[in-house]
Amino acid sequence: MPELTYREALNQAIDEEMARDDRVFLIGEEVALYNGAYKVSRGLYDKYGEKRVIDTPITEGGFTGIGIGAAMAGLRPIVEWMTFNFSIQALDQVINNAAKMRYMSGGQFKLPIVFRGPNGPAEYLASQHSQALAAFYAHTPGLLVIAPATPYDAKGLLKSAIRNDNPVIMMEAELLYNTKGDVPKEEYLVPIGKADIKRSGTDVTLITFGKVLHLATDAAEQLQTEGISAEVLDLRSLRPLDEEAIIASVAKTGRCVVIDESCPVASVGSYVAWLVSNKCFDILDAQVELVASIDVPMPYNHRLELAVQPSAEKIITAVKKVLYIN
Amino acid sequence: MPELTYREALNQAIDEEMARDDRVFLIGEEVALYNGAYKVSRGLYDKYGEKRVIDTPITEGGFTGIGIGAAMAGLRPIVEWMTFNFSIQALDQVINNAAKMRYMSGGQFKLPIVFRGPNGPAEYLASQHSQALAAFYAHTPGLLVIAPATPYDAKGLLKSAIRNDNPVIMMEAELLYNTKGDVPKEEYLVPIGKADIKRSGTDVTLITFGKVLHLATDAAEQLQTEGISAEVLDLRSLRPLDEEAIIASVAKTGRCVVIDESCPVASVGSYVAWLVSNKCFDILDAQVELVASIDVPMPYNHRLELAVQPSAEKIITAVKKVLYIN
Amino acid sequence: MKAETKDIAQYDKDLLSDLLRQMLLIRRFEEKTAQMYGLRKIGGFCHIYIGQEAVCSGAIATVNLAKDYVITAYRDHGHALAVGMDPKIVMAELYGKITGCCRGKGGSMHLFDAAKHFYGGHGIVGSHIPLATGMAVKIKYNNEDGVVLCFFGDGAIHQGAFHEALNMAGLWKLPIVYICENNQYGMGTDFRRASAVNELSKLAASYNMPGARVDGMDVLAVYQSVTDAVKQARERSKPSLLEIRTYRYLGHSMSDPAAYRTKEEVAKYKSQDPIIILRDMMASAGMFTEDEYAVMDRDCKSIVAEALDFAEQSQQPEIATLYEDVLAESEE
Amino acid sequence: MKAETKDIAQYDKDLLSDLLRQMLLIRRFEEKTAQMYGLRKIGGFCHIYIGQEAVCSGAIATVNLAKDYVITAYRDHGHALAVGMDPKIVMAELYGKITGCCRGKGGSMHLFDAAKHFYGGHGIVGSHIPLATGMAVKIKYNNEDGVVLCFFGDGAIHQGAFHEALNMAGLWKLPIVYICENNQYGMGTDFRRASAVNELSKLAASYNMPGARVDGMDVLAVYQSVTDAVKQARERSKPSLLEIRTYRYLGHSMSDPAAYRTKEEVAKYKSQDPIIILRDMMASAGMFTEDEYAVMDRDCKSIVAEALDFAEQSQQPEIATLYEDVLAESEE
Ligand SMILES: Cc1ncc(C[n+]2csc(CCOP(=O)(O)OP(=O)(O)O)c2C)c(N)n1
Ligand SMILES: Cc1ncc(C[n+]2csc(CCOP(=O)(O)OP(=O)(O)O)c2C)c(N)n1
Ligand SMILES: [Mg+2]
Ligand SMILES: [Mg+2]
Repeated sequence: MPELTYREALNQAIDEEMARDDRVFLIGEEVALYNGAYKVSRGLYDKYGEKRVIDTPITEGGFTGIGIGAAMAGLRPIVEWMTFNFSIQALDQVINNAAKMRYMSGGQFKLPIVFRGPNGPAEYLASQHSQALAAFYAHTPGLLVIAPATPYDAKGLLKSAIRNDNPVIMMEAELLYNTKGDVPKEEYLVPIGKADIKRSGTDVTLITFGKVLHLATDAAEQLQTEGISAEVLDLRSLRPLDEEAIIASVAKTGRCVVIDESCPVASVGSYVAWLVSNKCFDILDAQVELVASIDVPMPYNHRLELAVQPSAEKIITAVKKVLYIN
Repeated sequence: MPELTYREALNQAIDEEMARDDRVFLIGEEVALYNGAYKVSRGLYDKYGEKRVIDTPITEGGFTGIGIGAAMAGLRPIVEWMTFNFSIQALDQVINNAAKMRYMSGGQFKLPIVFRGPNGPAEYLASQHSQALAAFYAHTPGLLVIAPATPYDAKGLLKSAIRNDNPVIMMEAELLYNTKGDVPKEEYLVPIGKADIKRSGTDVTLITFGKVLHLATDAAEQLQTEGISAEVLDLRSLRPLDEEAIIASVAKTGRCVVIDESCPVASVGSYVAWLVSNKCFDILDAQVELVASIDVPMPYNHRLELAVQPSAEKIITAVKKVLYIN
Repeated sequence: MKAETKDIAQYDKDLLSDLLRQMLLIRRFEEKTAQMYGLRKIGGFCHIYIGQEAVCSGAIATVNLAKDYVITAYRDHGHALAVGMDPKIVMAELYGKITGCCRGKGGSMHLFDAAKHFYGGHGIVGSHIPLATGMAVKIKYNNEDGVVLCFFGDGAIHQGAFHEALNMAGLWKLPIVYICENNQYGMGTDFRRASAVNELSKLAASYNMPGARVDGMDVLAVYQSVTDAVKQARERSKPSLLEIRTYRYLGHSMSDPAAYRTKEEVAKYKSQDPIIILRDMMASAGMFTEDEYAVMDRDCKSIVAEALDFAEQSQQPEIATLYEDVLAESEE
Repeated sequence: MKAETKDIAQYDKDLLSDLLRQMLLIRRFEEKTAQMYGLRKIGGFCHIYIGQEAVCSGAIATVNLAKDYVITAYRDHGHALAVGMDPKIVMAELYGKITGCCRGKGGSMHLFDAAKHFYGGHGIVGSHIPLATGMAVKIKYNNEDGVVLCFFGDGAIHQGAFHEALNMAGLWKLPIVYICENNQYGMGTDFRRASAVNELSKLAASYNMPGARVDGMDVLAVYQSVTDAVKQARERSKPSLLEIRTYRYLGHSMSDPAAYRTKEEVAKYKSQDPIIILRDMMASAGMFTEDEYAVMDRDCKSIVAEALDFAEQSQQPEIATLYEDVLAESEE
């Protein structure tokens, strides 16, 4: 199987789906001539031209709404947000229009649209540019929300998202774009709504999604050397959540740590932690722990920003806590 | 003690604080000449004039940002959002500017500003006008978030909010404005960050905030007739949360139901439910239940919209579940 | 500029009758809606269109909804009728019944008819303007012959969403007509107290598109100016902005007594009533008799009565329907 | 319009020297910043101001920061120096050190000096424009004599936030000068590809305020036009919009090779370098010698070297500081 970067996997997904369906187009800031702020759309403007790869002014609310209107009328837009930090400006469009249109029209409209871009902290970017905003989207019915952590999942989920007839929010991560992984040559799809066991284990379940998955697998490797067998469950999809897979894993291990790089209050991580606490009450051997970012805006200084976020070390500490190891 | 409506209590709070401090002013749509879309500001324009009670164009992002800039420069604005549904348009201003300004400037600025208005569903308003958006604000460090359920708390908390040097989000409710309660003639403040036991009980703790508090107390009354003693804990403040009061109550009862009218995923209610599950793991006699709105956009039809939201009946069912009563 | 009696002869009599009938139907429908709201048959926010009938009637008569699109804000009953929706399913929606156009999920502010290219019915002021612009993108993307009519109020024109969308429409030369229904108040606020400029059509200049002000009490002036703008959009893919000055006779919504306006002001506009003006012009031109008007009015009233009957008789949605229409089944 | 040599005699020599020194200091500071970024001493997004020095230097020289306010976007190093911040604490902030103006919490995009009325340093395009407008509200509320200078890029001018804010500034007659630093690119996008109109100053007309285009490579033209606009704001509480045409010599941020521009274009602007132009004009007017320039340049370089030293020597913030500065203690 060829190794691709996460960035290349996304690029292939968009390219293949644009080739497959004329109604698919890409719109956002710098996606065309500049090949994308993070080069995800490299080569697509040359291949598909300005009709289907569209640079916009810096007006997130406006071009997001334009995408939604185009989707109502039958096109299949992929809206790129340069980062999710700027998507807050478009949140009214996503929540009040994309998420509610089908419902409030009594099922008259389909909204085949994907909103995507990097979410969460990168490095030295300070508070306005380091936000992990999964909670806002996962909170909102009418949306689908996905957060692939590997090139394989990125390609397969993005292709599913583009073919889906509903608004899909796809959260990538700047620090994932250069990571590599196997991606089959043959076409495949990863279904929305299915979690994936990225590492099997028996003593504790680590539930996570997106970039911090890799911290969880790191932590699991380290724990293995201490004889602790951690299962790593990658949610991949935050809305809908794969409750079955979550419960099945915790049923096996009896212990659970949830890792979410967002701030803790009213987060996806805390919801999942409650869900496990509730559904697995009778079988849990310990409280469910949540490893989140510390509840402060993100500082610029690198040591501080690392200290704010989840780390393998923090995950290991939480695992030991639920295993009652000193 | 005089009985006042929740609306009058808010009006008094604003009036008293405007009289006390010249820097306090009210800004928003229809707050002046029209006396407020829900008449909270009745009489204030006549009393304080157009300098201090300011009607704005319908531009939530713009006037919210103007409030924040004025607060940075030393005034103490009260920004009225006609409803929280429209606050999504101003979310970028609140999250990226109000919440982060002090932190990213290394503590150089104070942000003495209150954002307030009705949150949550009223009646027959359909999906765009019926949103309970506590989660977005409670998720964001740098803010304070309060949600008074009674006229007493409304007045006391709003006065505290206006005097606070940080951005405070205050969620009221259209269906609360006409409710009545005792409000002392003498000046008083209700501190931000303190929960309140609205009803003592021993068998189960009902934790809630805002409008649905009244459903919880109704449910508690009904449960009493069946010999079940429910304690009702009103959070009042969602950020910071009064963890101490939460834990103390559950320590007493050993059982907990959380009621939040928001959608369930990544909500304040689910966070509190996880918090209790985690902190009280050793003393809980049952899983923590969450009574939320059903995870769909809000329908217009009244029967349907009632069916979507929490009810005394749903709370009673949840209580019986955690008490293992059939 | 008011269309004079001498102009009226230029118009086809059927067109004139259709415009008159359209306005009258909306008037009678809205009168009944207001009455039923008073009887608590309808709840929530309910924004009555009486006084503004000439705007949606004159504008929508210029387009072909097989290929064109119409979208508006929450004051949408008139537009729903003008695109040809059955008054029955509109009234049933106001009643929240399962037979309503949105199965009781949308209500007064959210009327939709996808098949008739009526794309709402939107509650967040200004937010639907980018949507409309996206529909124009679709038309251009597919090399279609269509245009979009995007209606909004004087209150919406300062929203960032308006400006962001118009800049892209001007930049990309999209086939769309932006129609500001300036009824002179955004809720209780005189538009002059919300706008740095008094001529809202001036805002077009920032977006390299023509802007014009139109008398919205004169359905023929509306018809004419929208015809011209639609032609520009259809034939040359040129967007434009029309400020149509109009007036709502009632309060902002059913709960607003509209104390912020003088009796004289309301009376002044009622004296320019768009229905009476057209009727009288047609009568003076000998195109229409008192009797014909009486028949037309009786027809409209009976259509509304049937709509009401239908709404009354219809069923409430089953509780289980609340779980439906959240997501579409995807095909593959 | 370019200030001619004959004009220069009208200006005070000290003012001219100050402007020159200011621009030169920024140039040297930015050169060093870029170099340190290359050495990974500075990380993240770092937007260099080289080429645009005349804009912030000429504009900020017109105000009195005891009563006036300055606010800008993320390309803010020049403004920070121009308001008189110590280059040491600016460089220390870029290094993320505890001695930086924001204790290492803000970094390159978020420089602030509350005492000097420099209110940032903001990273969300367009979002600080309402904040600036709120500062003008405060000035008017308190009947103060101040004005606000609000800087932003050509990329920000289409944001809804800009339009919403300017409408209120025009409506309420606020003492503010909106300064669009049109360096002709928003990241990789030529402003003509993002704007329906090519003259951005035209947008002022929608908000009942004057708009003008200014040559931003000529510090005296900037100084003059901002002086006039500030006077309007201060004396008559009239807002205005200036589009100052300028150019950035480097890429958008340190990670952008700027392949979207031709060498010729860059060379053309470098040949109009604002520092060289002013220096040469002063020299031809006999106000300044080569030697004096050499001394000035040496001074600037040594100030920057000291700043660098200071930043290098300063401590990282303690981990515990991450919990600080989230909320203010309230007084009562
Ligand atoms: C973003 C937003 N802010 C506030 C409101 C509340 N609101 C509903 S209608 C209205 C007035 C709108 O006036 P205008 O655009 O002139 O339309 P008209 O009612 O006159 O038809 C307001 C403020 C809203 N629905 N959306
Ligand atoms: C709302 C928002 N969208 C996108 C970005 C990413 N971004 C940062 S700078 C920039 C270009 C801005 O150009 P301009 O306003 O001309 O300023 P300049 O960089 O030329 O000084 C973009 C798109 C952002 N910071 N904020
Ligand atoms: Mg209006
Ligand atoms: Mg620029």
